[in-house]
Amino acid sequence: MMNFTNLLLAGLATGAIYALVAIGFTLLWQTSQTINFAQGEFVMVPAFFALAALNVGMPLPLALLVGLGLSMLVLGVLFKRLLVDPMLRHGVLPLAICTMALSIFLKETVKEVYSAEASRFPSFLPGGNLSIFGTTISIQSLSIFVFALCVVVALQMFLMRTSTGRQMQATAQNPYVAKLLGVPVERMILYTFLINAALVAIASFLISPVYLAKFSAGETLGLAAFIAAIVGGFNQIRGAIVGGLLLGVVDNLAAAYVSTQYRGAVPLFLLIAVILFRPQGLMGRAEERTV
Amino acid sequence: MSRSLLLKGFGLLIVAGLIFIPLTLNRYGIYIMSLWAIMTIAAMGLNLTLGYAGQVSLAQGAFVGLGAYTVAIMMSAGFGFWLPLVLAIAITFVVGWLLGYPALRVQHHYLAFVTLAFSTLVFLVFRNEEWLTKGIYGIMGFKRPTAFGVSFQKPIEFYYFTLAALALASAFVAWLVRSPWGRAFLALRENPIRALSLGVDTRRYTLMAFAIGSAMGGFAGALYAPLVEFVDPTPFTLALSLNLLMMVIVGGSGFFFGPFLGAAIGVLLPEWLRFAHGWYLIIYALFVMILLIKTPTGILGIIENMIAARKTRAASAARAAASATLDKA
Amino acid sequence: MARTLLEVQGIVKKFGGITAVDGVSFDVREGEILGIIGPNGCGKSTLFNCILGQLPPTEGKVVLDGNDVTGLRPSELNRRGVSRTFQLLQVFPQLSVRENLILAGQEHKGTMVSRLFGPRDAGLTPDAEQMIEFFRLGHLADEKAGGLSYGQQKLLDAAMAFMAGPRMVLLDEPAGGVNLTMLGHLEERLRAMNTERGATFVVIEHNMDFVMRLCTRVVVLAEGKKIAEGTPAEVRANPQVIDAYLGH
Amino acid sequence: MMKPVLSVRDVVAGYGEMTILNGTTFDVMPGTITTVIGPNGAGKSTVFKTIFGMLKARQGTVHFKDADITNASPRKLLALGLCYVPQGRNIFPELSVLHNLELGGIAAGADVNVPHRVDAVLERFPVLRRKGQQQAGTLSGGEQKLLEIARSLLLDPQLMLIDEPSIGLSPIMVQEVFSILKDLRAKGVSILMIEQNARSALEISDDGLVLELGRTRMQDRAQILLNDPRVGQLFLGGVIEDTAS
Repeated sequence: MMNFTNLLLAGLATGAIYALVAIGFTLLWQTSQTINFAQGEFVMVPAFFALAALNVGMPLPLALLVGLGLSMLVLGVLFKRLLVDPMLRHGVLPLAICTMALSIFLKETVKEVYSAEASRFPSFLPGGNLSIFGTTISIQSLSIFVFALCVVVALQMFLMRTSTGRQMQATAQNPYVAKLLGVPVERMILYTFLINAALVAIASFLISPVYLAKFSAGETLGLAAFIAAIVGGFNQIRGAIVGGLLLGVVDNLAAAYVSTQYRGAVPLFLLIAVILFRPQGLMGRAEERTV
Repeated sequence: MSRSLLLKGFGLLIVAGLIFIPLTLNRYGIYIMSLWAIMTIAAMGLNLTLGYAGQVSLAQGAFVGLGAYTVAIMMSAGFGFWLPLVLAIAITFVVGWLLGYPALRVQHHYLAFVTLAFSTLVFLVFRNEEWLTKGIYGIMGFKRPTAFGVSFQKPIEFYYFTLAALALASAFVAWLVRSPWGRAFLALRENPIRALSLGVDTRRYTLMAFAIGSAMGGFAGALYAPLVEFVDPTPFTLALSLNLLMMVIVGGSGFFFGPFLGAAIGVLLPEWLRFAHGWYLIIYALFVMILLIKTPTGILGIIENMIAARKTRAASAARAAASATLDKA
Repeated sequence: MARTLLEVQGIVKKFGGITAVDGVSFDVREGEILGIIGPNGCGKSTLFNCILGQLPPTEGKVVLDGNDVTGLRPSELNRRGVSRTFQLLQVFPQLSVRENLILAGQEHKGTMVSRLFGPRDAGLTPDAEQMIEFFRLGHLADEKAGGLSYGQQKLLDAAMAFMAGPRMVLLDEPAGGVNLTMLGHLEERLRAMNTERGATFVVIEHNMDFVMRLCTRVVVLAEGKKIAEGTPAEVRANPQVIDAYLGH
Repeated sequence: MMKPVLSVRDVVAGYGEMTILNGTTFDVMPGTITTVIGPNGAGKSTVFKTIFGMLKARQGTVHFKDADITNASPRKLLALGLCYVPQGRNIFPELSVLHNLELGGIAAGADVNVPHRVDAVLERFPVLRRKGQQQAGTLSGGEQKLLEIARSLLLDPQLMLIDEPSIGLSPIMVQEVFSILKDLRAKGVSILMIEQNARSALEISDDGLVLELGRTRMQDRAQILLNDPRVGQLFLGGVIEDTAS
């Protein structure tokens, strides 16, 4: 039972990180039809920005801020300007392929420039264990979960409660009408790229202390983000949250109760089942059919 | 007239190059050329599914793996080469057919993700079903085939064998895309609703597009196993599927010669960049990105666009002239 | 009186809460040109889509030659001899005019396997040439359809619908966007199709002059319901019809 | 003679290779409802898109009051006092009714108190106030149209372009929409409307405009057009021969 509680908690912690990544993934899809195959690498890279800052002697909080800033510049602005903008009008597929090439580029660049070895990454959250009612609980898992949840809530608040947030939603839901109303659609799209970059940076700083920072760390994360986004419903932020948490829990439980060899298959079956039987996702609304 | 003659000459030159240049290469160079031929076959299959019939698949690498494992397992069991080859094609044909069913329900990115999941699942089976695949240790100890009394043991011999296979596969695809099926595939890609209204049974053609494309992947895999003489799961991760997709798009999806070019970029270019050591993949990825930004419809696509633009300009000039006379009348 | 070819019986189509087609019935008789007219958004195209299996009707039946064909897939219906064109142009721009026509006929020849191993043109080049000549597209036979003018593409679109020798053809706004010269040509060719080859048509059209000249009988829809049926002259004089067009 | 609030002169516009407007010219007088009628493909919606800067005018000019607004951005036009309610459903289904309304005030200058304006608009549309917190996607079709109209009023426009407001609405809702338009006119807002439902639209209009093949074929008092047999004929097909220049 104790084991189960911790498994669940660890699952929720990973799931919350998946959710962050998946939300970014959906945002990009909604506002600019970008299927970002490099999303996993986007999570891997910010940790190395921060490590580089640490290596020149900055304190951790500052290094994390630098990492965040660099991510928003490189994975946000530059990604949009250099890759997405020129490719967008040519359809979804060439852009998707381009992000695949980008994922190779990021992975190999980190490997060559930094190291092929896994690096330890300091956590900015408390660690250790806590004993409540005779159950030992991992504080690390708990704090990751809570922190990630706070980020998600803050994002939701931003999107729902601020005028800019609502303009972004309007842009995602109907860019044509948004433009008619005078919403600066282009700037809103840039904001979504910045938010995505911030989300992956936060995810990076949360997950790297657990699994170490390594050039290849993005491979599984990217896949997890796709699956979370699709399982939850490709067009919905809420869906990405539910999908991420569900996937994290399923993933962790599968690791414990399914043979280790096939634990990776469980999320894939989940994905296939959802696509075939509920393609709009668990939280999604069916798209109206037009002929 | 002279232009088609020029094209023929150019084609002959390339074929001659493919035949004679490897004679000057070392063992590794010949291996790379053989790999190119094999990857071209696999990419041609994907080009059929994606480029001609418009069905996105991220699973072509898995079919190459299925083909390779079928041949490796059976050859290790002493079955020679030909029966395993036929079986590899048959198995990938059937599995490809089955993978086509999701395409009847979902399209575009959803279909991409289903095939992506399938690809990863197949990889897990390769890695985990040790009783059959020997898991991460891989299968070895099978020999390159002998055909018609000729042995294909030496690298250069096996290269010619793969080249012949490529010629066969090319002839098959050329014939197929010019057949009524090719027309139906194109109709399926361009406008499935209109195709249906013209009596095209889009379901069957979708399934066939997957089955045939996958079988070509299986064929490529069946050649890959004896080329490397060792089969383990590592080459058949999702990365291979993505690479094959990249080859098709970069070369020019829906163009007959697209896969040849795409595979040349995907297989040969990284090798030429070996001098850059660890940086070669970085340069390669950059190259692909820049290429796609410059030519989003692939290399052959851009050539066709140039020709089409010239024609449009001519047509528009003609129309302007015609409308001027209309106004006078 | 001519035999009834197609019976449309009480078709209803609802989208969510909206009833797009509300119990429409009519017959199509062999050899006639039936026009379907009505103001924008009156459900004409939805009705077509229901008849042709593109959309499942909520209620009602479609009977072809005495057989219930409601909800058959469009490809199956097409192979039983019901052909159509769409409101928006639907030719295959990358194929040549001839190839478009061959495509339109090939699925009616033999089986899938026999087509694969048969001749590349499925033996349809003579038919295609004949159709090209009939629609006077001769000089364009080898041009890519995408390079044709809009009116020429409309002609090709119509020619494709006739390629397989259908028993009846449903034309959805054949005249839409076609200039007057080309329109006269199209009308004349369609009429010839009808008189020379006995083809049966159903035509949805906004251009009322075109309908009135071409059609032998007209069905008028408004707000998803049939409000009138008769000869063009009868319909034209019907105050309800004039009212429907100008609103109330 | 009063000066027109909107004047469109010789506008040529289209999509890609296709030219839809071939020199469209007309005026809208202040404080009137002007209805644009014409057969399918006449270019009615295209005119609106071109006026509102969603489509580039290749030639010609558009003036609003004294300003040249040819190819101005929607943001600028909104600030000047123009608004546009396009055809179909144009709300943001996942946002609440109130938030949808607020988005109508995006182009507002610093001097406009948006919450105050929202309140004022809600005063006119009690239905929307009642359902303010609901997701806009849950409203009925008619309520969604009302929401769109309400949203377009947020910046106190002087000229409203409204495209086919009656499409897909029940007759009673159409009456309601039309009475809102009449009400707006009484408050001095000029309205330029496209309507298939030509008779009812002309009945509430001051002026009418007949477009055909991207050109203005007739422009006259609505009453005159209503009684003109050629208008009836136009809707039953064909070209108006005697007005063709």
